Amino acid sequence: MFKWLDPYAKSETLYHFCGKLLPYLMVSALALLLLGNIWGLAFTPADYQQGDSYRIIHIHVPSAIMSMGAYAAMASAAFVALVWQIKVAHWAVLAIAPIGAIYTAIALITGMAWGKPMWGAWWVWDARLTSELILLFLYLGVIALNGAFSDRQVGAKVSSLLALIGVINLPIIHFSVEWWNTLHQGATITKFAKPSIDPSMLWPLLISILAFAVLLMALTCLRLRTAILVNEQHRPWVRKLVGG
Amino acid sequence: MQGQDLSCIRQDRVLFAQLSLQLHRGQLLQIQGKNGAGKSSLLRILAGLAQPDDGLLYYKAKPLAHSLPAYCGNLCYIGHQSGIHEQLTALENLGFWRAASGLNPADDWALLAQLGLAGLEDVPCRMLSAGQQRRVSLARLWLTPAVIWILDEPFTALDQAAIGLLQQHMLDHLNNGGAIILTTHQSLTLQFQSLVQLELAYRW
Amino acid sequence: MQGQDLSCIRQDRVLFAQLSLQLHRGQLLQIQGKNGAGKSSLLRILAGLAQPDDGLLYYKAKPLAHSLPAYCGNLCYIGHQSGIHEQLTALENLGFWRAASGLNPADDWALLAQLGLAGLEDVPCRMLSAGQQRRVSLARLWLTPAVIWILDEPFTALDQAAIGLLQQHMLDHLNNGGAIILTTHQSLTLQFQSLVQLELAYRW
Amino acid sequence: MHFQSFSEFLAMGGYGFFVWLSFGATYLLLSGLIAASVYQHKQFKQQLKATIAREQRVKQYQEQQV
Amino acid sequence: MVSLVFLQRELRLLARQKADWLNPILFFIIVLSLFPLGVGPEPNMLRIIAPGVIWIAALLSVLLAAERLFKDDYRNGVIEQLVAGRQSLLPFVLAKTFANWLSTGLPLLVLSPVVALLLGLGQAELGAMALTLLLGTPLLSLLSVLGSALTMAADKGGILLALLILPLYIPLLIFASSAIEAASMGLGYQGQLAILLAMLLLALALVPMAVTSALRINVS
Amino acid sequence: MVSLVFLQRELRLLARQKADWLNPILFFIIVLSLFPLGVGPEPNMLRIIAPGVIWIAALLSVLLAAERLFKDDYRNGVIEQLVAGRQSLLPFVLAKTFANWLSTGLPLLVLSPVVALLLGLGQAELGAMALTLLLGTPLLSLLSVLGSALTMAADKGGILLALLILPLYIPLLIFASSAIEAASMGLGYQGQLAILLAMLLLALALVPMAVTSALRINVS
Ligand code: HEM
Ligand SMILES: Nc1ncnc2c1ncn2[C@@H]1O[C@H](COP(=O)(O)OP(=O)(O)OP(=O)(O)O)[C@@H](O)[C@H]1O
Ligand SMILES: Nc1ncnc2c1ncn2[C@@H]1O[C@H](COP(=O)(O)OP(=O)(O)OP(=O)(O)O)[C@@H](O)[C@H]1O
Ligand SMILES: [Mg+2]
Ligand SMILES: [Mg+2]
Repeated sequence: MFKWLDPYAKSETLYHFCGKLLPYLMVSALALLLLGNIWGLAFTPADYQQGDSYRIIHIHVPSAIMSMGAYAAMASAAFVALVWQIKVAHWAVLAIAPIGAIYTAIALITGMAWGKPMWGAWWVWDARLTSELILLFLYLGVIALNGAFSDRQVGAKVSSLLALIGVINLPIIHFSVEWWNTLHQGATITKFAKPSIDPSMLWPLLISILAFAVLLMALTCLRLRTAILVNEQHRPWVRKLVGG
Repeated sequence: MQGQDLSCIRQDRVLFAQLSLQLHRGQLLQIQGKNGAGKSSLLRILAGLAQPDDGLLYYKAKPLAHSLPAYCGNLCYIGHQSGIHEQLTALENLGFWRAASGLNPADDWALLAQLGLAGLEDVPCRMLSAGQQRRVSLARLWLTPAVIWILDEPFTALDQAAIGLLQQHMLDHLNNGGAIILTTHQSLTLQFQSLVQLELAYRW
Repeated sequence: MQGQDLSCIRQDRVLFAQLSLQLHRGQLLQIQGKNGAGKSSLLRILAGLAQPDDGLLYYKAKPLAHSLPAYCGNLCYIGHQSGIHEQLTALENLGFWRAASGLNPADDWALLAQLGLAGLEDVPCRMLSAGQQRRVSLARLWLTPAVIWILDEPFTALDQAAIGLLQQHMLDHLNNGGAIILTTHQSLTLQFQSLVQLELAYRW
Repeated sequence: MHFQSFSEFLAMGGYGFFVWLSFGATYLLLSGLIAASVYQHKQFKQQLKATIAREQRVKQYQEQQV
Repeated sequence: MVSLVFLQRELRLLARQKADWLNPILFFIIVLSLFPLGVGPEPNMLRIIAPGVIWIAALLSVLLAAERLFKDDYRNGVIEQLVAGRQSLLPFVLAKTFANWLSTGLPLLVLSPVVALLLGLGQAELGAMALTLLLGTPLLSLLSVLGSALTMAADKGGILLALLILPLYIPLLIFASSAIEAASMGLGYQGQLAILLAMLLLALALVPMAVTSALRINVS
Repeated sequence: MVSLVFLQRELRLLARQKADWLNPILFFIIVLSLFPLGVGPEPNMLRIIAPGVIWIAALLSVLLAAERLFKDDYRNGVIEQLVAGRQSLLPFVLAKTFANWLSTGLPLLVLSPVVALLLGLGQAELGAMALTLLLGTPLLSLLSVLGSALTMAADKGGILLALLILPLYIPLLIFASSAIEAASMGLGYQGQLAILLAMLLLALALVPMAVTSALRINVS
């Protein structure tokens, strides 16, 4: 597998590869997002229980799921970085962390905005909500830890280590609904066998989830490019690229 | 041991590039250079504490990555920092180092007396003067069976007597087939036959 | 300034007793002694950082207790520690010292360049090498209008060029009617006319 | 189209505030993130360009001195 | 003026150590969120313990931030230098205190609406909380600067500081939380506020002097 | 064995810095006594919030003590030396962890009857509290050693450490306080204890490795 990955570990190749991918990813992410959201907002029937407030699902669920997906991606990058000592992977960890933090913040905000009409309170101390809040803290911890070192290389390595350690929180978030009895909904769409949701609502939701995933990739590419430039600024190829 | 094409970049400034060096048994390698030339950085790379940005290290003709335990076991690095705990006494610090490098206990009192610390063996190190602290941390050179010594400005804060003592000990070590890499801004006063000097230029 | 019958006791050990010394304008007083002889302790007493266990200090023929503000305002003490904050840049550290001693801002860039720190003015000090940090802390000698300088091993970690520079600056200061007390284990390389040496014996 | 009129669309069956709050916040945060990322990239390139130029000036100056 | 330069230095240090003023906020929120987890999520219970909890969390976050206040400068010999120079110790202390408050007290104040939300507080309690924080956090900063100066040269770290501070802090805790409680019961709380104000003024008058002499003692 | 020598060193340091193991205890007690002051003295209320409060106080006192765990050795270059020598890092870490537990966790355990008294807990709760402390404090020590190692070379101090540890600590808090709560309602709490034990074993297996690599990274 790492025979295959190896050329991309060379930062120059990766820089150009990301550059090529970036426009496609970005455009398709935005297109999917608009499609999914407009469809979900205007062209699906209202939920018989929740009325129109359920339309928040079209950003709440994608951002919640992808906030965890981003963490998984970040942790895998951290694993690769620490085990095989690949510098680019360290930078990828740092590139993903802010994206994940923003996704988590979106999940929290939309969840709160949904919770007010549904449960009557902006915030309750329910297991899933709390663990999602912890996820936000983990992201912020990774970012803060990286910022705490004046030596960039050390900061990157230490925050990768922290990202890896924090993985144990992911199963806690996902299974929190089953382990504790809570207000929050159980798995509706992630039950693969038989989604317990109406297909007319499911499609725009799936598109939105896809949009968040592609956007995650696009932003990672973009931020990784910056990170590569920052860390390799003394290399001749960067100097030539930037031009002086 | 050998280093090839080493280079080190700190704060986006190239300190040295394509630097190659060799060290044999019985050899004393003195690294010279202005303040900030990159001497300490080089020593840290050689001690395995930092990674070179480019280039490879070899130990007994094998890349260091493959012979790391053997290399580290044979190495004694003393840097700008003392490596002694301020709350512990000289004796306790030595005992700790002895244990940490897996040595058997021996007569530390005699060693400390030899280093001019008689009567101060059981005083917490923070109550010692700058030069006395330095002596305690250098005492490790008398303990260690390591072949390669890497010393970063060992003469700092020492008085003339102590400098002479240390140089004599270094001479003995070289004669016993050891190898030493060191930096210093003071000139060596004893005669070392196999002295090799390496000048690092201060690059901006 | 003058000290009479000073004595200092640390850990129930008499470091020195009945020590008297005098310092006039234009004079360089070098305090010598083995490691642990009590040089640093003496300097701290002279700088007013510690109290002598016995004896009195006089400044301009008045006991120090009466002329403390005048004395402290005229004093520049640089000890074993650097007195610079590791997170701040060289420039910011200088600016801070300037303000702390009530001086007007001036061209620190030129000063730092003169000290061989060109290009490193705005790098946090912890990223500087040992000798470069020392240079930053010694830069205060170029700022201060103080007459009496008390320097504890100022040459530590400096390379030959920097030592020469510092000695030249000390010479200028003496010629301008300043007075210096210093300790060092390295011998002075420049010719100081009014050099007075005081030997502290290592007592046990 | 599920809604009869635009104002009904805005009202979201009485949940307008919450729905638009969440969508608004989402788009705000996302566009902020994208903009910041793009800006950082551009800004770093510019900064590096300036550094390179400065280094060359220093080099030129040093050559003149020699 | 001199004081301004010192303040500038502290602010610069804060800006350098970028997230230094962000971390206390995060810590504050995390500690607050520990309580619902540990105590149980019933809103009623939370509302009752809220005043105490808020003030305990505030104390701890200020305390943690204060620990290193003088440590670095002490180790580097900066304070030794200032003591040797003598004149500029007081502005230095004032600058430290003010910077400490800016980076820990002020954020808590800004944060209070969020806290009210998390613990389910109403309008009145929020107002009382903000007012007590406004008066109490400077006092807290003063106290922690004092503790930090006292323990500067000690070998032991934060815990000793905490021990020194906590007894001094108890009156603050009592009056502040009783003000919030009074507000939640719809009563007036001017009395408590006046006492807080008096304590603050007293501390402002006494603490800086105590701190300078603590520094001086610690150096020699 | 090597490990023993390291442990001996740590213990000697503890003995030297005499009050170092006393301070966390005092801190623990003081924080606990802040609650009746801040929250109000009704016994019922206190008994309800007791489980959470005990565990939060335990966390904070362990956390405060952990901050300086590696700082001194890092600054003196001891850890640099150990990393250069390579072989003896793991025993060093184990000794640190064990000494940390001895000086902070164990005292809390010994103290639990006093706490029960302070907060008006009954026999059953006391038993549950002691058991959870027995299982939980080693875990807490492991976590704080980890945090301390991660932030060793960082410019910022205690608050960053707290920020990193607290998220990892939350599961412990939840299960431990729910065990005490179950005990107070006369229910069994073997389930919670089993989970705590599992977490402890997991941490024992993973944390020392993570700590050694964190130390190694921090030095370079
Ligand atoms: C601040 C409040 C909230 C937070 C932090 C939050 C968090 C989350 C998270 C993390 C997930 C993903 C779980 C997973 O994939 O395993 C999720 C899914 C979901 N949430 Fe929320 N949520 C909140 C409020 C709400 C509210 C109020 C509702 C509706 C009444 C809701 C409905 C859903 C639904 C339907 C899913 C999809 C479940 C699935 O298919 O797995 N959430 N939420
Ligand atoms: N921790 C660090 N992080 C970033 N840059 C550093 C660091 N330490 C040193 N540098 C930079 O690397 C350069 C070389 O430093 P080094 O310590 O190797 O010099 P040196 O030759 O040992 O000098 P000295 O004689 O003063 O000890 C310095 O100019 C400094 O700017
Ligand atoms: N903080 C202290 N507390 C107690 N005793 C001390 C302290 N510092 C030094 N001493 C003792 O005082 C003696 C003199 O120390 P001092 O630092 O004055 O020596 P010095 O002459 O400066 O030596 P060096 O050349 O090594 O710097 C030492 O032998 C030491 O045992
Ligand atoms: Mg050096
Ligand atoms: Mg001395």
